[in-house]
Amino acid sequence: MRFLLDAEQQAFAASLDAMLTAAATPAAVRDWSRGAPASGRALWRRVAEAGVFALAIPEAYKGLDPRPVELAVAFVELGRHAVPGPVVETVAAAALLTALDDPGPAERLLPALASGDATATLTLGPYALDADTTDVRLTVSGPTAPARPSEVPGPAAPAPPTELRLAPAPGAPPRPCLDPARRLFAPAPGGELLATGAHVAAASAQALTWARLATAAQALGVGLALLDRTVTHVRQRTQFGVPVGSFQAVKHRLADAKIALEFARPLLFGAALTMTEQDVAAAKVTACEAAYATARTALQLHGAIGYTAEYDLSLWLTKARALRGAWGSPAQCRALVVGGDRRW
Amino acid sequence: MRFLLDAEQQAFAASLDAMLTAAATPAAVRDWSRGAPASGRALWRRVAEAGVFALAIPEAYKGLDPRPVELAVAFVELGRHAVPGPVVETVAAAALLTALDDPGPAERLLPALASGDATATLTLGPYALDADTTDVRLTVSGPTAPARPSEVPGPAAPAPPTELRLAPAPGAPPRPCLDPARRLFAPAPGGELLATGAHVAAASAQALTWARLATAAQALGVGLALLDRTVTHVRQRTQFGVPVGSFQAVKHRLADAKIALEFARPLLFGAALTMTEQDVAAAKVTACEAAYATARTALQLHGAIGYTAEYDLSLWLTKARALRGAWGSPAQCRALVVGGDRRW
Amino acid sequence: MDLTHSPADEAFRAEARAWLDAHTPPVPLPSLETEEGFAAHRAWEAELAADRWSVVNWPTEYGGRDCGLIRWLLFEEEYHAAGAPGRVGQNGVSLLAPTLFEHGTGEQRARVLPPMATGEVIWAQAWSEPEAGSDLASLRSRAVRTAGGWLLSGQKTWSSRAAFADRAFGLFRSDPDTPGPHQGLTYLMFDLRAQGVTVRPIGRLDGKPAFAELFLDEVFVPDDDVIGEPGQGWRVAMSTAGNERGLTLRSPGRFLASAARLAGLWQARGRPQDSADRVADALIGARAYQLFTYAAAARFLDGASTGPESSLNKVFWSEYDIALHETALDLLGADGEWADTGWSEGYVFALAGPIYAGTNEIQRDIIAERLLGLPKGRR
Amino acid sequence: MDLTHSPADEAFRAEARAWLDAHTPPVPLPSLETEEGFAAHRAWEAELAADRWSVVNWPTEYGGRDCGLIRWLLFEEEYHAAGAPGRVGQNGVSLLAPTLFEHGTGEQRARVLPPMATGEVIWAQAWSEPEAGSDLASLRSRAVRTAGGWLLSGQKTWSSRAAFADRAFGLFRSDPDTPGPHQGLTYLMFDLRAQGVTVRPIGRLDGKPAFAELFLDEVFVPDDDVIGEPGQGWRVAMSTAGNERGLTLRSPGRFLASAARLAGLWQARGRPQDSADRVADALIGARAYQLFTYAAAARFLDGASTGPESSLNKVFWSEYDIALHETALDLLGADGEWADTGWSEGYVFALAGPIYAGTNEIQRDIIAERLLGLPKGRR
Repeated sequence: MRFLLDAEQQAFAASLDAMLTAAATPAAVRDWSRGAPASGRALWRRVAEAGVFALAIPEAYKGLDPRPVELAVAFVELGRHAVPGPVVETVAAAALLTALDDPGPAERLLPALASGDATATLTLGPYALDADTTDVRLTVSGPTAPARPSEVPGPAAPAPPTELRLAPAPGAPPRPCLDPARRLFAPAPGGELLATGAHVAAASAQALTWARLATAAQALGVGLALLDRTVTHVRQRTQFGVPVGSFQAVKHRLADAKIALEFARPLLFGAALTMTEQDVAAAKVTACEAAYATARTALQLHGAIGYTAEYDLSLWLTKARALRGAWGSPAQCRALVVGGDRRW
Repeated sequence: MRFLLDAEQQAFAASLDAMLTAAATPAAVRDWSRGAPASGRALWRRVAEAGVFALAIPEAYKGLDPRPVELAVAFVELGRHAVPGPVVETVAAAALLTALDDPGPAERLLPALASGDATATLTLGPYALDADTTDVRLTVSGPTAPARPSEVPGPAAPAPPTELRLAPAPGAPPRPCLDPARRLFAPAPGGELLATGAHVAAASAQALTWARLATAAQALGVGLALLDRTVTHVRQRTQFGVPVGSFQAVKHRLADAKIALEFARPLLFGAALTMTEQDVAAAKVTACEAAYATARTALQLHGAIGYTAEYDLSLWLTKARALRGAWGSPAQCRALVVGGDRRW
Repeated sequence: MDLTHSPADEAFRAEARAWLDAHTPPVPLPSLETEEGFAAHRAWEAELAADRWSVVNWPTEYGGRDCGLIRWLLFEEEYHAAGAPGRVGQNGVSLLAPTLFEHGTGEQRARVLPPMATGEVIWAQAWSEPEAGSDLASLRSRAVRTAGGWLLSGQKTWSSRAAFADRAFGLFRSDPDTPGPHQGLTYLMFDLRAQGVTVRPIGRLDGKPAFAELFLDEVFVPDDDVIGEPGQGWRVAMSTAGNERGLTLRSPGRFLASAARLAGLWQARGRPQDSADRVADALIGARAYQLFTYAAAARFLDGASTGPESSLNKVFWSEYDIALHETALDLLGADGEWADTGWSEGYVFALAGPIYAGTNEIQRDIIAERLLGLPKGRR
Repeated sequence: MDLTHSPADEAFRAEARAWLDAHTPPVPLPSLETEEGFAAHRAWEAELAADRWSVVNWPTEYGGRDCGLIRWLLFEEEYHAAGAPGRVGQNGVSLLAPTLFEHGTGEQRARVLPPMATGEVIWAQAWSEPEAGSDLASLRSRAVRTAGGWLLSGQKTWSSRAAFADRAFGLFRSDPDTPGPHQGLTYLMFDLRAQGVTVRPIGRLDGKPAFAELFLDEVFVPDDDVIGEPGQGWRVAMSTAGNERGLTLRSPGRFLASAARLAGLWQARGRPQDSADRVADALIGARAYQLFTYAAAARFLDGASTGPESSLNKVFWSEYDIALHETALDLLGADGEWADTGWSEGYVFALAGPIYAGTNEIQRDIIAERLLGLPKGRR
């Protein structure tokens, strides 16, 4: 047992970090938010070329075979740089298509996701992220997880069959969100039927697990960026003649943020190694709570400047809040942990 | 509307405070804890002579008529000085006896409670406090609150009748408690039947409300004492060449304790004025949570000395924990607040 | 000690409720942090003022009802329970007006207050500067003596409402050679459309221009618009901090109404048990804040100044407000992401609470040092 | 990166589990903070030692199995999962022994370690003094040179286990004339039953004598019982703070077992929804601490020192432990009041966590200054 990233994984993180640092992601996020996706798509292609989406896709479909640890490494960097777009959704879509019994949809759609030629969104819940600018819009209707013995009620009505469709473009503009980079649409009904039946529900459960893992990693990256930026700020900003960062109350809030993030990190990589529903849920809730708590601290310690949309900190602040609820609320994730049979 | 204690009420608090300060209550608490109640009973008599228990008892039974605001004033002081014994239970017993349809038990028992000649304990739940040294041991069995429409199930079995008994002395010694001054006994079965029927359930609900009010007041007093003692300590104790109280982290923890206690206080007196189940539950949970949070802060800021039984701080620390659960857990009290129909 | 309102107070409350029932817009106005919403809220102020409901605690000669603190609290309870619009004139009414009542001249009051009461003139505050946030004493913007008045130059920031407001008030350094940083400051009012004023709106987290930067380049202000003595601005500004302003920055009515709405949302979402405790705490906190304020009002009416106790109040409501809105967003689930709901607008607004009007870190220092008597540290 | 244990490690784990299944007392021993319980726990140490399970990570020559850090972690997981007794020898094993391995002489190791491993000699620590709690550098107890050794005088306090232990170790000021407070200190071992030593047991919150005050009056200590060079005690004491001690103060196995028991209690109490989140957080926190420790162990095996990262660890486990036990007491309801249950004993023990081994305030200062690079303030 050696629970540490190896040199290759660390180098992968460093290369993504360097690439994204050079790419001026904040401008791309702002473009994306106002519906001008060109700069974001250019960034997307570079992320894809670095192999990020291929980490969720089997070699048979031009991927690098599913490698959750490396995917988590990559998504920490995507979060750290606030990369916009349906990054989690594309991974979730890939996981879903890979897990179907019928390889047809995967053969047709996955190579373009691996290469970055196409982006994807996936709707298991109430909305479709970035549906207008995305190439592949997948919608699952009906039960999205295989029934568990304990959940089967006695004489209940049979559930409708689970269907996977390639949805049409949305008919209405997105509704504004607290994180302006998240462009949420009501899912458009109908579209081509790609698959149906119990295997779609099972594949959706797989997709959910991958989505949560990627979200946890992204949230950890968001939290780390917020902490870094706040540490830099309080070292520079002076009040009452001294750096704000020399006040003990400031120090202790940042120390608490550091603790929360550093204990979320091993949960993330542990979950990437086991990929059990329970481990992933634990990582998701912990990373997201740590990121959100760090956002609250970052806002407070920046003061008014942090409260402005024009200051780049806002890109991470609003994302931290949104990721907390995306792909499973804290309460849902905690319920999976206490409800599970397995103990660590 | 004038939501402030008047001069007479303030003078009452000050006189109790002066009397209890002079009485060296910590020694009485320690005696009480080891089963030597003489000093505690002497203290009890002085508290009773000041009229404290008479504030829960009608004039017809030699009391001063029920005056919840003054009672709350008094119990803040009892908490501040960690007065031992079944103070809350005696009030609850008085409220119960007063509320029975049959005045017989009240006529028989209340005058001695008002004068301090007798102490009482009341068991509505799993234990009887101070049952060995107490003169009047009341035990209610069966449902302890009148059924509410929403709680009446369809075809359920009829509940057993509610019975009020004068219980015999306990047959076994008390089991040790985290707060050593709380001497808890398993209630002894049997004893003289004092009353039975629906009015006993209704009277028990009244008793519960009075018990919660008194506990809330006592907890507020405990919290105030903990804050005072901790402020004194951190002003005197030096580390790294300066008073511990000059560290910003220390200041902010104490500021938070002050805020919590000062916002619990108006809830207490508001509840004393309305005596609704919901207001009293809100005061109980808030005062107890504030006192317990203050205890945690007090312990941390005292350091190791605060962790010792021989240092008097421990008398309040352990009481803060015990009161939090006594006469209704935080979750039970909060459930009454959200479950109630009335909004403020 | 009692919580019973007099029949006259209850009659006042009933009158307010009836008026609000009849007049409150059935559909929420657009956000007051937009140009359209600002205009709509200004019109609402005029509607309030037409029936003397805009500044009920002011003297009648300036458009109020001289109703006293208790009735003001009752009015606020009714106002928020009715779901009536946010108050676009609040900066003027709660920050500038008390200063004018205490330090202004009769001429200033007669000139400034009536159009403030009607919403004809909306005021922005201009306290902060880029290098003076919590540390207000290090202000640098200057007021230089000129014939008949002063020339203001420098930069102000986080000026709330300034994107669309008419006039502003703030402190300026009129004497750079004084020994202490709190001396040599003058309290002035100025026109946001005057020559030399540039207003740059700043979007808050949701992009709405809730405040602005002000660039001032030799802006002329006549002597009539100095409040109090020149050079005494700090004292003038601080003297009203201990009055009822500490009570009236956030009225309990606002939180009582929000908590009741939260409980309604919780019911509507099927009373989820994992949120029950937080909803209970929101209900309890609103009640605690109401009763705390009643007690503070009683002390104030007895002649006590609020002083450092207002720091308890500030930390409480600002943290309470965030917790309440976080609970609401959690209850909303995926719908909590939308930016165009009352709950999300309230959430964004609440986030500013622990930062402005003296950060909560400063407030806790004040509580520790001035209420608990702990030694001043270097912080 | 992997979480798979080697077959050899799994075999070690299985051997430990089998031994523990066969030997763990079926009924909990009396509290080790009582005279009776202390003796019972000492006997348990002998039973462990008889099969070389008392100090598995020590070299075999001193009674260990030289098993390495990973197997030590596995042993701890099995140990706590089995519900085996608390470790009465922990002060010696985790604080003194690492110092002897790094700074002791061969003679000292051969003399001190084997009876430590068997529980024949139980060690107390003697760091704190009445005026030196968090501020250890202000120690005043003296070591004065005498023929063949030193005479110790002064007062130590919060000496855990000292009420019933045999020997103690600590720092003494051997040269009062040094310029800095960290200089002139000497690290010494002494006998708690030696002439001149008075032990006054101190009851912790539940009254049990978990520590003691030590009054030392010219207590003779031979030169053989100085660890490292005289005057270099601070360096000696600190040098082992960055070694695996930061990892081994609280093993993850302890919290994994406690969290599993808490989940069992929650189930037994009918899975109350209002506690579900806190139980989940206890389970998650134990897993996080386990994985954090695995990663730290891997870094340590790569040659990294733990250094200030151990402050993250300290704050985490100490706050975690309290939250876990508070949740348990809340689940127990009225039964949470009893002082004689494992949960309440664990609660009282946990309350000391944020205070001892460097208060959490100090740890947060270290995190901020040494891990985040914030400027040193006056605190």
